[in-house]
Amino acid sequence: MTGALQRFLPLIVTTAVLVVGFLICATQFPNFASWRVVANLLTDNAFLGITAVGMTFVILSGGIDLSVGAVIGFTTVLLAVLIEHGGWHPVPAFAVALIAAGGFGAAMGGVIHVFQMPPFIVTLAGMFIARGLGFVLTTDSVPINHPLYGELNDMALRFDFGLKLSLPALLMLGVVVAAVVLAHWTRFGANLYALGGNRQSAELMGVPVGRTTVAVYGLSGLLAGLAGIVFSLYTGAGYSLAATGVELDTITAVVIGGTQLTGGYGYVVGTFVGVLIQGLIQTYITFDGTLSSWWTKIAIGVLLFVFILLQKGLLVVWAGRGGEPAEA
Amino acid sequence: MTLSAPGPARNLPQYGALFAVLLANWLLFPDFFAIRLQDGRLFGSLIDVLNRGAPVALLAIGMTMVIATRGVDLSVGAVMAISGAIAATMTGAGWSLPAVLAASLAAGLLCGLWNGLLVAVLRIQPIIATLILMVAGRGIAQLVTEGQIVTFTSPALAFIGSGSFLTVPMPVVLTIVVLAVTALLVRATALGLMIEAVGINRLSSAGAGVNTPVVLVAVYVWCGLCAAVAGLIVTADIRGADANNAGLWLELDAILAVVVGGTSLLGGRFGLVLSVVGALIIQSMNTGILLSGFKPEFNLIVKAGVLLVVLLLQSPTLTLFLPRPKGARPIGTVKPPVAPTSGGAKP
Amino acid sequence: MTASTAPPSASSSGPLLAIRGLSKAFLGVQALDGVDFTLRHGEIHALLGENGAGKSTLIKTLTGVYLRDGGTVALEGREIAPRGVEEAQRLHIGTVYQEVNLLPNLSVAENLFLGRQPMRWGLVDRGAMRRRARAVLQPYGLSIDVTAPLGRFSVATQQIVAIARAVDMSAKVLILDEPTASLDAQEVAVLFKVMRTLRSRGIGIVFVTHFLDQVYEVCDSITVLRNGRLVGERRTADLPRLDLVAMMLGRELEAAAHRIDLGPAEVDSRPPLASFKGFGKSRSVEPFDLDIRPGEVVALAGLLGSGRTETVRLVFGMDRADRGEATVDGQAVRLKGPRDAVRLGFGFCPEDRKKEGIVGELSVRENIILALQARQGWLKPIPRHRQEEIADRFIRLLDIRTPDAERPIQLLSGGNQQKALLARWLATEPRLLILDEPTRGIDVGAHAEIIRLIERLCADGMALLVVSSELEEIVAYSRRVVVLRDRRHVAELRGGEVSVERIVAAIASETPNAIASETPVTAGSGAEVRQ
Amino acid sequence: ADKKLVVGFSQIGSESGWRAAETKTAKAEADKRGIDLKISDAQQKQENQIKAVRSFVAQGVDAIFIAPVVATGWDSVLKEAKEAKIPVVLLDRQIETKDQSLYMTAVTSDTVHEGRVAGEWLAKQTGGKCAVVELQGTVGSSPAINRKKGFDEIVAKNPGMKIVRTQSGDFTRAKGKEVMESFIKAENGGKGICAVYAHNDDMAVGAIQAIKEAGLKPGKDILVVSIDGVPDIFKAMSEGEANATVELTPNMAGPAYDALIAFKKDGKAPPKWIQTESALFTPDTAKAEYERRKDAY
Ligand SMILES: Nc1ncnc2c1ncn2[C@@H]1O[C@H](COP(=O)(O)OP(=O)(O)OP(=O)(O)O)[C@@H](O)[C@H]1O
Ligand SMILES: Nc1ncnc2c1ncn2[C@@H]1O[C@H](COP(=O)(O)OP(=O)(O)OP(=O)(O)O)[C@@H](O)[C@H]1O
Ligand SMILES: [Mg+2]
Ligand SMILES: [Mg+2]
Repeated sequence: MTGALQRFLPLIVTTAVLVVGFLICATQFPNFASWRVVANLLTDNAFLGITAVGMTFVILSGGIDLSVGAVIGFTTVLLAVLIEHGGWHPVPAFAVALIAAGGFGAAMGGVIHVFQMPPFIVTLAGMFIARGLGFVLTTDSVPINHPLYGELNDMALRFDFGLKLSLPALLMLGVVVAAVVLAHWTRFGANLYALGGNRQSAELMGVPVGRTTVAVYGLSGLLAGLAGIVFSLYTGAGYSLAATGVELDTITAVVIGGTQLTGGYGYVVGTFVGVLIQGLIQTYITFDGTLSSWWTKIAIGVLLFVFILLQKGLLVVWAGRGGEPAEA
Repeated sequence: MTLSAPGPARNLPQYGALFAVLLANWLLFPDFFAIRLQDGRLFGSLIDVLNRGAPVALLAIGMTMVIATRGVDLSVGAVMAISGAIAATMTGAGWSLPAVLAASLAAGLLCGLWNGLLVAVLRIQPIIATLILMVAGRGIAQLVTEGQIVTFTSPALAFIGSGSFLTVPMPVVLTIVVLAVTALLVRATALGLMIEAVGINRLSSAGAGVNTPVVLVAVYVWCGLCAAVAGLIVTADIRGADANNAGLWLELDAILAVVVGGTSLLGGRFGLVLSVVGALIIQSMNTGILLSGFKPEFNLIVKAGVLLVVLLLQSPTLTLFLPRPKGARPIGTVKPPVAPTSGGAKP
Repeated sequence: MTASTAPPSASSSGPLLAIRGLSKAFLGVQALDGVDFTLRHGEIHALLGENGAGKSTLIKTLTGVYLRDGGTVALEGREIAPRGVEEAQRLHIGTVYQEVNLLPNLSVAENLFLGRQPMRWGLVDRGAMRRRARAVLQPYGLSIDVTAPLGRFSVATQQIVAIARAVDMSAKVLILDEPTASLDAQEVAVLFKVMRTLRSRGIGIVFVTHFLDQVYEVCDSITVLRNGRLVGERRTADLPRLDLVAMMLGRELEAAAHRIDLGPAEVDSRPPLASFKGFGKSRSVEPFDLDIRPGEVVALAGLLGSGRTETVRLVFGMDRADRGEATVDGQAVRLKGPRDAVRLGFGFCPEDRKKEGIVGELSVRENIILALQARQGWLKPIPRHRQEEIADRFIRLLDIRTPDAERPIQLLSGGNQQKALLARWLATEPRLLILDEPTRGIDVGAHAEIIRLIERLCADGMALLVVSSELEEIVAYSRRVVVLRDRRHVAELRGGEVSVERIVAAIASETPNAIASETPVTAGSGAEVRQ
Repeated sequence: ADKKLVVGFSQIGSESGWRAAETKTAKAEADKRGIDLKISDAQQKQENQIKAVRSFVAQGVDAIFIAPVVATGWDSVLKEAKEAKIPVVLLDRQIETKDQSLYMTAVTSDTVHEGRVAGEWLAKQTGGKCAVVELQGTVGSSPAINRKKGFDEIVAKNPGMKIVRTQSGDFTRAKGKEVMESFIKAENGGKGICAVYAHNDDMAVGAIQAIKEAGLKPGKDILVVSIDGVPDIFKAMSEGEANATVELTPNMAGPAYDALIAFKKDGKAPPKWIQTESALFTPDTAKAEYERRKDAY
């Protein structure tokens, strides 16, 4: 086996799992194998994908960001309040939202670095704060009626063979591509992997630990802000309870995508595939349509387990070893 | 292997924070410390803090050891729901209390075993391994209750939630018992040492002959049991099993309690009593918010603010400013102070 | 291997680096106490001292890893106070810290160029990085797949990569903290060649080692520390070896390492304690036969990557053998993991003490009793006073330098950590003790003591299986040497045959330069990969 | 119709007994009418609901029912359904939209009105003089907002009525109990409280326990009024521990099916709003109501 195959094995396995899963669904349901379902997968999971890219960076650097769902919710509220109550044009509102979200993330990164506090806790507090700020702005769900929203929603890239990519889907694809470049062709990307590999060694090798930490949480916040914009486009509203629990969904996507929660190993593209796998699970359950609320939960859990097992199993079979590096 | 890590200075932030929060509650609400006897049971805000803090404290006890092995258990809330659902349903079906308790605890044990096996044998990362049960477990609980709040009338089971023993509310009594048993289990044996060793360096521990899989499975099983007890208390308290809401998001509170108690999420040294103190800090904060009459919109912000202050007090960087012998931070150490030596050296 | 920026002007007459009155205290330990140190242009300067003398602390304080409590540092006459490694690197000070401090998850090339990747159009030029990485490693005779993750390579290879990185970055000062600890003679020779080249270009080199031969081979001057204080600075030529040892230890070292009398030759006729037949693992070590008798020391010799570590890991069950069988006391046994081995009375000090040996935040006491406790099971805790007794006994026996037994082991100096690990296994009174590079980073005094200890234990019937890159050491205490090459046992020398020359001959008999072809086991062909 | 009608139902989740009953009734009513019901459970998340609706569109169902978790944010997905010519019916909650043609009809109660009914009852019962503590639903959820709004309207009309404390009990029993415990302590051992108004029955049941444990008599020392009409509150009322509840019927789907079938048969569009009754129940009928309901749940 060549080095390349070896290195990208987790990625290949994850993708194979997605394809197999899709094929299984397609044989089960008549309307499943359609461009519409594919386009839905991309559009419906766009905000999740964008957030998950940020989460991937954070996790690669050895951290975690539990605040993303709350930041999405806060962003939608901020946009709604600015546009509807404040009469702003959406474009400057977008800018303000991105700056606020990015700044919020960076601030958390700063606290994590300066006070040497565990990211889990700092971002958990960040989650409370972002949700709380959303509540303080308004607890109502506020519809956004600006005409630009309608126009943006109608924007789509149509292909002759029937695929229609909406703006959110395109944004997500763009973010994924940019993220791949950032991860593998910039010093920042290398520093991230270094930090996740071993913080202490990275420091001894001269990696600017503080700057990188602040930047990565800032980036995660920024992407959560972008996801918030996408979410507000997607729903045409701002709501302080929007996107609850998204942090766990994104973490799951990142991990399914083959990134190690301990940091240092993983790929952005894997996360993208992970998001699609999750979307696939949901689509499957909806197409099935017979599951009660509780069986839905059980099915999600079981499918998650099956996917993880499948991944581990394939890694063992193909690589002939226990899927190393196994978690620390 | 210490129950709480060495050095009195280390415990100061926790006890100090608890004291400060209680004091703030008292300032907001002068009757805070008033306690009277009501139907043979202590009654007062302070008792509420203990009583309402019991489930999180119980979760925190189990969670502490899981975290000490460098893991985390997100499924505790769901396990609470399962054990509660089983207890209420079986009681409703006329089973005797011992059978009900045995079945609920067995369910917790099984859940813990499942988590432990995923982590120790299949080597799935703890967050994800337990996330599976976090999602599916609540489904299982709802499956048991069929989505309804299953109520019961058995005074025997209700006693666990709202009865009292020597005027002390049962949840508090149970928490103390579980804490004592757990402390005995890890302190009177070498288990505590093994847990810490595995958490700090699993490879080294295995190399030294420590049975790492068994240690890992054991902590998850114990955590599952603690969650089952917490689930029983919550169910007994409201005389019904609310599978959808019982223990919802309590896993986060439990993790928070452990961290506020000073145990590092990176594994290693742990302090059981301090985790319980952490749970009490969180609960006094919640009770304080309820008593204060703040608008509920502000709950989260107030909570986050207080938490950040409490955690900052423990930050290795801030302890720099406390008068103490000159010390050095081992480079790159991100853990909260594990030993009084890690002072921090950088400006 | 070109220095990245202009070499220092040879004209400057003052010292390159002048450290005056440097102090650093940790809680309970005055690690440095007003130390002076002077490094001149084009000089290789040995920094010597016992374990825990403060060498590593001096280096870390100098490069800004630790904040100093007092003292000044001047580089070419200008005062400097780097606040971090990054800043030190910008001042053209390149450092190899004591433990290999690279990143196992990054590729070799990324490790070499982290923070200074070649750029093109604002992006990292991965192609150029790969090419330059190969060029940088070339002087060391290392032609490995630079795109493979570093963690796949042996500790020795990682060490060379760390050295190459530091050398490539240090236009003015190069600091090497025990770089040769796990290198064999051949790599050491290569390293010295590189160091001499740098010296000729006016670069100053600080070199920490416990191998006195190496000091006399390359160093121009010597500074000795003891207990955080400066003992003195001498020209190498003016300082006889015995005086140097006395300076380091503060006392005379009685009779240096001698040839141990391992008793009569009929050792061989005793029934083996442990015996391995056709033992091996696919893709790791070729099947081998090995008998170990009570009271004997079997050494494994070979170049790095020859499979010594992997052999002993199989014997201890750290890796599971997939072929062959093992018998202990004539009984077939299964080695499914270290626990089985520990139960059989085996002990194992691994090569990578940081990753697989110490449990960093636990105290020295807990680290020492860990294996004993694990063998007893968790239900039978060793009483606290027994633990303290055991710990204190070994702290004294092995002269572990620590303020007390309750100190977290990660705060000990490297050599003292190694001793504590040895203590962990000695406390279990093992029947077979496996040591992978046991004297790595241990000072001369302790070295002699450890060898004496080994001798005594063997006299009591303990068997030893040792991997060491120091052939003199092997020859000193072992009567049977198994030579490995390319993960295969190629020769076994016994009794009178054991000598440095014979070992070298056996190692070199076929492929003289084995490391040149070291490839990660699991990566197979070293194919070029784009990430 | 020869072919079975296929209806996709995007349900919020099963966060309460009432919600589970709604799902159960929807299934039962579908069976009665020979309709193939596909249910997608959104686990309380709007994004999941939107995904489900789009999935239903992709599947080509005959109609889509939505029990919207929030009022806003449905326009674009409903537009998609409209383009695919699939009629949409909203269940139990209204949405905010500019374009009323996006859905066929809404079968809901009026949650603001529910709050009003509860408030009016209390005002009448206490002669417009009462210190009320309020147990709110989940912060930001629309029933919580509306039930507060309706109640507040009545409070504003009665100068003698005052909300002395209000906190969120998250619609759950456990939180309802915890919050009530602290209210009692904060209001002088409960002596300062004349009534508790809970945004749902579950919280009221929790509050009743808290009142009892504080040595007071729920229903007498402190009046209990709440909304939903789940069996347990009728049981409490029959035991004299609760005073009033405003019913929210779990049978939302029944009328929706009927409207849909009528529409499919002869294209007759139903009215835009099919309002369900918000009837007030008091202890006198509690026992009978409990018996009638306990199987529907
Ligand atoms: N981060 C730290 N915190 C506390 N004490 C420390 C720390 N680092 C080193 N020490 C102590 O400082 C003293 C000097 O240690 P140092 O690592 O400099 O020794 P060394 O000369 O490099 O020894 P060796 O040859 O074993 O590597 C030792 O007593 C050690 O225990
Ligand atoms: N766990 C592992 N995973 C992958 N490759 C490994 C592992 N352990 C060792 N190797 C590789 O196996 C080869 C043999 O290494 P080994 O450590 O056994 O050699 P050695 O003779 O002990 O040399 P050294 O002096 O470098 O330790 C090396 O190329 C090393 O990179
Ligand atoms: Mg050192
Ligand atoms: Mg080796």
